[in-house]
Amino acid sequence: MGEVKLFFGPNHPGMHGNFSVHMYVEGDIVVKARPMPGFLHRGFEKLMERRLWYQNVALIPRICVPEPDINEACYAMAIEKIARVEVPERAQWIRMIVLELARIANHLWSFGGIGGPTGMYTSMYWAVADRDRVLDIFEELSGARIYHMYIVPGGVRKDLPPKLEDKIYHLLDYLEAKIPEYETFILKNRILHTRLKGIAKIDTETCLKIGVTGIGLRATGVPYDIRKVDPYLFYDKVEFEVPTATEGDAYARISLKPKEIIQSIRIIRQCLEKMPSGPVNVKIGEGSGLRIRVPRGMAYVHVESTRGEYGYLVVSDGGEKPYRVAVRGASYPQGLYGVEHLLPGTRIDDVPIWLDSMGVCAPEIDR
Amino acid sequence: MAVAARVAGVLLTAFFFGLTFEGIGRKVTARIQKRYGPPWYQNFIDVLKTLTKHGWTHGWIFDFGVVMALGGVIATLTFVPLGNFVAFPGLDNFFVIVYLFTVGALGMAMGMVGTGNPWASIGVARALTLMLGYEVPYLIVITSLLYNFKTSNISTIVEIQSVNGWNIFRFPIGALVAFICLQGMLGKEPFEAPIAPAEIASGPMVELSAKYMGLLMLMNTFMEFVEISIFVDLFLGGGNYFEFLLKYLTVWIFAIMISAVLPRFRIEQAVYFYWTVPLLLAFIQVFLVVAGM
Amino acid sequence: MMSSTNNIGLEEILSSLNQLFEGVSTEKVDPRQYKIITPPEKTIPVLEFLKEKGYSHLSILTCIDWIAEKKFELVYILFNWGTGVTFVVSTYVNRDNPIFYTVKHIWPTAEYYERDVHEFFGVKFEGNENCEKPLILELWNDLPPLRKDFDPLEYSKKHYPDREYQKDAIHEARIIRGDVRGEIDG
Amino acid sequence: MSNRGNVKIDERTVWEKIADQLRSRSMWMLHYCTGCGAVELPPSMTSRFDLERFGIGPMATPRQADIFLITGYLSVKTLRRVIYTYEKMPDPKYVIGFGSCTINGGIYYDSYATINRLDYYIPVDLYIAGCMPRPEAIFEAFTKLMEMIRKGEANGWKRYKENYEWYKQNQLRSLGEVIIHDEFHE
Repeated sequence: MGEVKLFFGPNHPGMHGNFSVHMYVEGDIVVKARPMPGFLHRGFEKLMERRLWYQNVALIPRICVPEPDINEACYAMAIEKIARVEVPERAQWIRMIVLELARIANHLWSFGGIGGPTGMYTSMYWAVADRDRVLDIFEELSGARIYHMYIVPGGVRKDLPPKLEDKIYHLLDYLEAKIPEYETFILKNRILHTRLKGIAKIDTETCLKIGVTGIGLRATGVPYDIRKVDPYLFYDKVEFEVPTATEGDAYARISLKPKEIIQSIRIIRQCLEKMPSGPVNVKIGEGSGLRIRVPRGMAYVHVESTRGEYGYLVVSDGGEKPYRVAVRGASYPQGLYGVEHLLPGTRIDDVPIWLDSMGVCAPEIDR
Repeated sequence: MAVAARVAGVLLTAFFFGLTFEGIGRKVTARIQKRYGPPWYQNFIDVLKTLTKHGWTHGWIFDFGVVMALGGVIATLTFVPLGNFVAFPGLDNFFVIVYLFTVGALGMAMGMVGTGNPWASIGVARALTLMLGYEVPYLIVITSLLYNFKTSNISTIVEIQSVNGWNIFRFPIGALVAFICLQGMLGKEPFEAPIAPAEIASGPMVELSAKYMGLLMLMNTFMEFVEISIFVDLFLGGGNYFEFLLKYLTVWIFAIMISAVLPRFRIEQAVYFYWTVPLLLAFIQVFLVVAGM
Repeated sequence: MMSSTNNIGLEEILSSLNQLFEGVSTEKVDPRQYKIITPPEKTIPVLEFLKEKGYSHLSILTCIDWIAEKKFELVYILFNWGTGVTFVVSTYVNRDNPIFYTVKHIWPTAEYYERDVHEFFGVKFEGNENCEKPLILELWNDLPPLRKDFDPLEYSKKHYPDREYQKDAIHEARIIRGDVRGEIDG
Repeated sequence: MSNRGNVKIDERTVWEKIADQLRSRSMWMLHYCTGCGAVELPPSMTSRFDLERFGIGPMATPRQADIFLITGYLSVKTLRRVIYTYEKMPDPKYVIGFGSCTINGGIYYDSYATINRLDYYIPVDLYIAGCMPRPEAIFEAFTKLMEMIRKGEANGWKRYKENYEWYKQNQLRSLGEVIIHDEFHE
């Protein structure tokens, strides 16, 4: 039996987003794989150089579609770092709430989404519907379901609407009751164990060597979380744990997601309690209105996204527009290098599970 | 004349109730997934719509394969007794049905491989592998049943059950094995590997367009009808026409409900599963039958 | 976090950088972020040195086009999982003939970052044989797009025709905002 | 090409009218996420909004699909695949342009990698405005498309046949080459 060429994507139900993997298959085993990014390339880094500092806030959430808020946070924090501006305390707490809600939404999506590649569609239907409850909070907060553009340089766009806190508490209670249900339904399924355990295994050394971060790294037993190692916002003022697993396989990665949701719920509760009242934004740079100037400088800011380290390098030449913005997509290492070198040896059946559990997110690779 | 009417009756039943029950099945899945679901007649629209579209052929092997698949399954269907409603009385022999049934399956395999799409070939290979998996325990159980009644005529077994009670109570182990095999025949989770959309882009169907898709959907409906009918006849006592349909619906919804909450096995896991637990149970059933218990 | 012997203090690293490598300058961005500017020939030894000292995570490798100075600035961002300190290592290469050396042997993922940089800036990396293969763009036949002298709007107008509107909505919006004087019809 | 006699594009026989009724009630959409608008499709398909009520469901391959959703911006690299996929779909086929980016480029009007106007390359039956369209807007669009199919107004696939050369010429103008060349296609 010779090698067969197979396309996995871009038009393939097992593929999340518009991404393609070219596989050479022998029997059922992938012997060679080539990533094929670029289908979602829009040239963000170029477009951002052409827009004002504040105009970019509308542009950047679109870099990472499932979890847009991290873009806004990175961008805003990088500008604040260059301009050396202290953001009001309340704004920082609100940012943390938004980021953690986004984490919950994305984890729910991908945790339930494991039903897609494994054929347990019901879990996907339930989880995505529950994710909508988080989006409802976002809608009330910012007016949009997906792209919120809520975190802006200098703080957040406006204060929390009245009574939103109660709704967030209500949502957290609901989710806290719901997560064990999902865990029973998904993680305790014996057939799912046979599908996920031992699949897409990766060890700590490889992770560190090629730069896999986030859940992929934590599932190999190292508690590396940027929120702990290099705390941004007020992550050093709240208590939370970094859940880890030791197996480093698809099951370990999936099983960390509900645990992280529980931790996020804990963080949001603390934020809501500790949040002082006060202003939520502050003026940045010189200039009037939205047409500001940011002093010359360069800063790199990274946050912990659901897939790992997500970073922005912002360079300013003192003008009205950014001089250069570079984005570090969290799934860059596993999506390109990982697909080429770690995917071979996997069976065709497990390729969608590999891609799904590694968290390969096409838009942030392509930018 | 009466034979023709009866054949038409069987085919129309399979067409109408097969598609209706599939629609109801979709509704049940939807309710499990906490949503409303499509109307019960959705599958009729789907099939008829595909017939109105302008599709492509992939060469005469493909055309012939599709026709052979549908024809083979229709031929099989005419021999299947719907409870006490039989198109060809006396000819509804289990072995005839099994034999004819392979014509449809082979036709499908031939047509789909004829498309030349590698995903389709993988799907067909998986379907045939899965068949190897479930046929072994299934045939062992059914053979033990036939041995017990000393007949391979399904109608006779249905009649015996109306006196002696349903086989599901007399041979519970065998019924369990047959039901697990039925889940594989229907291609429902956890034995969905042959068409797994996320893995092999719906496998055998990948190159089917328009009319061919419609014909294959019909063929699939008829195949399901044959498979479940045999189960109902052999284990649930057949009954008259309406009892038969009611039992049919029960089995179908039960299968749907199981499939809605399970993920799928990998193909070799599925075969391994069939050759361990159900096969062992099948042998226990054979032992019990031979020992006369 | 993880206890490691090569996790020496930040001050020590910064001072030994200045001692070991000539021409290296450091700049503090904030307490946990430092920028290190190196001459091109020292960059790879500096990166290797920092990797040994625990700065083993290459966050991103990217490039900045300083068109006025006719230089490309290559930026390597290193992160230490132990201390949480980021080093932004940068070096300048000539813009007319941009060639640099690969760091593929230090960080395997750099292969793809380098392909990225080559595609968008045209910087060649010696030792990376895949460097010139297209990665994200397909059939690209213009200047590397992230260079400052490339105008995306012009390219877009030339290649991708826009919808023609009867009304100049942007002009009207400007009138409404008060940027220009004029009449709005309808 | 245009001298096809007097057959009007929206004339239908009785059979076609019946067929259109069926087509409007069973629309299978292609499972191809071409852009970011696709992120709102799972919410509209799953338990909260439930698209399957209307007989709309995802289909794995273009051979079985009726609707092609262009979910948002299209990079040229994707456009090549989109044209290829569109031509693989059996007639009658419908295209919905999702979001502002397909109408006039939207926020990416000056991007060198994305097209500005979708109906220049393939015929579009319906556009949904917004970035990104909410599930409610998606439902509105599908209801509208159903109505259009019933009335025989969704004729994009006929227009593509009638004006095939015009479309091809436009595709070549922007893409240079529609056929894909890469390592894998050799």
